[in-house]
Amino acid sequence: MADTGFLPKEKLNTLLEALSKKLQVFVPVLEGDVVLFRRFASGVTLCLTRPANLPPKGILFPQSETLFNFNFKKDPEDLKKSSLELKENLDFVPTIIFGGRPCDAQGFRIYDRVYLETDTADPYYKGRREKTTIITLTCNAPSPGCFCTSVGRGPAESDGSDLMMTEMEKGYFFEPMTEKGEEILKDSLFEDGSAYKQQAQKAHEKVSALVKKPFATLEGTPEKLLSLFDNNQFWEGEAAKCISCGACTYLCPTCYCFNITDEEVGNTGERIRSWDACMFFHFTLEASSHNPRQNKHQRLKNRVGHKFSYYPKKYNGVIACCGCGRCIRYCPMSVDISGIVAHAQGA
Amino acid sequence: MSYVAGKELRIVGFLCNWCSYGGADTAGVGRFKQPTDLRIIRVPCSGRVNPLFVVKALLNGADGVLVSGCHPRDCHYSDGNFYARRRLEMLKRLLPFLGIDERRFHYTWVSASEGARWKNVVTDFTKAIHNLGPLHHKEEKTE
Amino acid sequence: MTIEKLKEAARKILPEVDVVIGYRQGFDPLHATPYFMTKPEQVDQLIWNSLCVQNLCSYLPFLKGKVGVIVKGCDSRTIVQYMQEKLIVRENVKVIGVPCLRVISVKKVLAAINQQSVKEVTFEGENIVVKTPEGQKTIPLADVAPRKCVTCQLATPLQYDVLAGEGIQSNKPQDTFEETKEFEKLSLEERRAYWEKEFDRCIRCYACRNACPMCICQDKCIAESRDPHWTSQRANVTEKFMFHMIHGLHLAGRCISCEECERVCPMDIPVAKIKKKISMDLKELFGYEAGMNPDDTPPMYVFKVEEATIEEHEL
Amino acid sequence: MSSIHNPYLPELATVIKIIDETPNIKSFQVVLNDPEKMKSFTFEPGQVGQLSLFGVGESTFVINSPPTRMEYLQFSVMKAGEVTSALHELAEGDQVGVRAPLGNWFPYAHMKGKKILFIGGGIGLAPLRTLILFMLDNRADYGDITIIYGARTPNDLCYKDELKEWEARPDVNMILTVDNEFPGWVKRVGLVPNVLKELAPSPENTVAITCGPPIMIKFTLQALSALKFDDEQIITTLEKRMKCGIGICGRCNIGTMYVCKDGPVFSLTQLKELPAEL
Repeated sequence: MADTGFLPKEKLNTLLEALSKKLQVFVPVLEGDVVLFRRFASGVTLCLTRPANLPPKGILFPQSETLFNFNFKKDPEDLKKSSLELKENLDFVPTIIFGGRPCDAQGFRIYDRVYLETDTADPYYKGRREKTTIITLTCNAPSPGCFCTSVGRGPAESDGSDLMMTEMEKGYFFEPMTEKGEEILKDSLFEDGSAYKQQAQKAHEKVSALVKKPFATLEGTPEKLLSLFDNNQFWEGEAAKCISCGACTYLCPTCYCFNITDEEVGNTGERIRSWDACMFFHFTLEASSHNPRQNKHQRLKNRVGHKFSYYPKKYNGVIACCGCGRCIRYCPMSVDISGIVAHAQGA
Repeated sequence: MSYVAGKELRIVGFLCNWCSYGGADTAGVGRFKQPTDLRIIRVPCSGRVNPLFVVKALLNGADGVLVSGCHPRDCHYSDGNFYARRRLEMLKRLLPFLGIDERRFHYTWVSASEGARWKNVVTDFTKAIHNLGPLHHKEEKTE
Repeated sequence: MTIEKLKEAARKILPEVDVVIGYRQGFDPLHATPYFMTKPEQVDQLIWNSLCVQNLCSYLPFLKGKVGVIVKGCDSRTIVQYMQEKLIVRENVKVIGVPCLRVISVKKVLAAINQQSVKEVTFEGENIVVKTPEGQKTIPLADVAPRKCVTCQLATPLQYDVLAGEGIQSNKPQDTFEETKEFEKLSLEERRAYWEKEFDRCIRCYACRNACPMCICQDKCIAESRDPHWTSQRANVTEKFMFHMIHGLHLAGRCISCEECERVCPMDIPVAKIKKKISMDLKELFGYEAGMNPDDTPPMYVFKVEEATIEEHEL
Repeated sequence: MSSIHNPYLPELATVIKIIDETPNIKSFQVVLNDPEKMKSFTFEPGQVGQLSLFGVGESTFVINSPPTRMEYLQFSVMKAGEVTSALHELAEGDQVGVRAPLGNWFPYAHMKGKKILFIGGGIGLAPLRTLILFMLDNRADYGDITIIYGARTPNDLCYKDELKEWEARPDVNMILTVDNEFPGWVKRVGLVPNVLKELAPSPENTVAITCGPPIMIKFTLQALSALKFDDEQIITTLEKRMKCGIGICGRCNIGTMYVCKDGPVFSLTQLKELPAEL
């Protein structure tokens, strides 16, 4: 078995056709003016020229999913009595996420610590995660707003990817990171890639150097942010232009918060888990109408704090931001989280 | 069974308490033969009908929606139906823009004494909806 | 120069108000961002150019005290509508009007440069010149103007306390709702399919709602409420469709066509198209345009006993 | 059903008894439908559970019956929002779901041999009740037990029968108070923190455990500190909007701590280390 592989550009579609016969393959496609992940099928045109607007997180953590169905059954003997039945569905389909960026894959690593590496692992995420192979494409240019190298990552950072590909002039150089990745490389379509290894490495370094560096280091930042917790003036200033929508969180590859709600029609219904955002007023609103984060600056503070302070404090210094820049790029008001962190460092 | 041949369709009717609901009652008392596809929701006044009621019904399984209130100038609350008329007219124009046939939504005025008129409204609207057929809803998954 | 006049106006107003809202350079040269100035020295960073797209009035209902705000012609309809709905105390708002012939659509510029990162932006006459790692591109401003600028009639704001510059006349044709009428030529099935495809992308981030100057009850929105239970949290087209209907219909007669909803959509859903259609019908039926006159009553709040434009519908 | 443990899947349970505690608080005694699971169910005093009403949703409540009395699990519910209002409509025999136990518990092992001071307000007596009953069932392990409990009016006092029992016990010092004068009320009148100040219990070898409405907790903590209680001697339980109950969904955090999983029980020392976001 080869350590690395090479696939001529014209064979990419053949590979995806072959893979999609065995499992479901998600690829980035252009729709309207946005790139998002859709099921691969014949005739689908890939868009690999820029990172997707919407990261592939929804494939492992759907925007909404049924946790279980419930069913009240009337007792035919005594209609006043009913019994209740719950049904969960934990069968998941083997999946490939193809053509996400390294930052997208790292998003799942942020999830893993919370959803898997705990005594109460999330069976839905776990089920999908285990059956999913992630093939990422390294970046060949930074996108507006991205800053991955400042959060300890990079345009070719392999953490989270099973197989990583780098665009070369005539094809793609593939490097496996895990057994799942090696499995894919076994396909006879792949040529030996060893000749391209150095070239790919050089390309990675070149792009790395181009990525914006809003701050030099994050050492001490988690503590610094905590020390600013009560500084309302700072946070009100940073949040003044924020409109408290959920664009930043829903486009974020690392944001993993959710809501649980019940829906019922007649005697049946389901418990649904859906994306939720700490930027929304109702997120922490209690039944008593008390809200610990009733102002938008408190909510923005939580978002920044979670990524750059609470999570790293809990998980060995790992920053819960992959630097993909989507929250900056697509923010209606151009709120810049990297700028906020930089301001906090200097405050 | 529907009065109109074929499978019964789902039609929702929002009827004002003072006129149209009475009109439907009069039609019933008069033993007029009427199709049974209509499910009536009694509202205090046609002015109570939020256009979103109609949208919600059409998006969630209704094949047609009928709103009926007191004739203009006859509103129990003097002007509820005047407001309704403006709102519902706006809605009637918006629906086809979204790809929903405007004939699936009808608003009209029926007084409490107009049992025969009510019968005609229901019959004609039901026929119209049957001509259009069911408003197809694709099976949707949450994922 | 308009910018010097704006700075002068901001400096002059600052002592009378708690904050002046303007624009400054955003995270890259293509993005301007709202700028909340409380100190005179901050005024130096104020900018004014075609990148200043956001409707800054949207912040006003949520701010206490006295506020100064920089307002373009299109945005000034927001002020009018707020006055009409008593959502602001006009005396507490110092409106710095700025004459404007056109802004740009950042999305359109990005599409024109293949979504590359931007190194530098300059304006040369009626063109925007964008420098990217791949080179330089000169794009006529008219090609990347948002929809609202194409038929803009408000080069000078309707409301202002200070005008930064001379009042100017619009040089654009009247809006004849061409796009709306064109869309209505499609078959019902095509229209339905169009919206289902567009709404399918919706991630329910509510950016459209929160950026909307008229969506003032966004924290209590029925799109998220359980009681009343208008929508579920299911991420299917029906629910998304419903949300956009809620947004559209709640704005009938109130939408001032700033098109912020569409500008901010991270999924590029043409949500303003629905509002545009409603605006067209309001104009046809009631001869009404929202946000033009503070003393108007929105057409949904009034009626005529005999409606000349509404005919009885026959079955 | 799959073999993977699904922490989101509630155990089905039946409401066997409903007690009207106050005009807006009801207690629900619940048993798991699976007798084996009920038999093997264990928890620690202070742990919480998610009570499900299918079709409406879930809400978090402390299991306020003690682990020493396992005939049923009791939850007390104040009518406030969607789920609690629907729970109030339940009848005996109705089906609910239970996800429990969740969260941490009172560090009772460290309280052995000490004097215990309970300070509760309104529905805030619920989490204290678990520990009170647990301690009374292991009475010899603890020193003097003092309970200061208050509510707005006498009608708003929870667990009225038990309050009488505790008042009658020689080994419990029970102080009841209501906020304002009330016809027929002959006991103390005054806000809980003020009563606490008047009584001025000694901090010596004592642990104070408090729960109640946020404003009461705030002033009680101040009063205890003024009485020279160390932060380590003060324990409280917190409440937040919760969904998952297992530290994932992200809404109940105070800084790094998730109230559902790392809490709800915190010492004042721990609380002071957290950002002030209550």
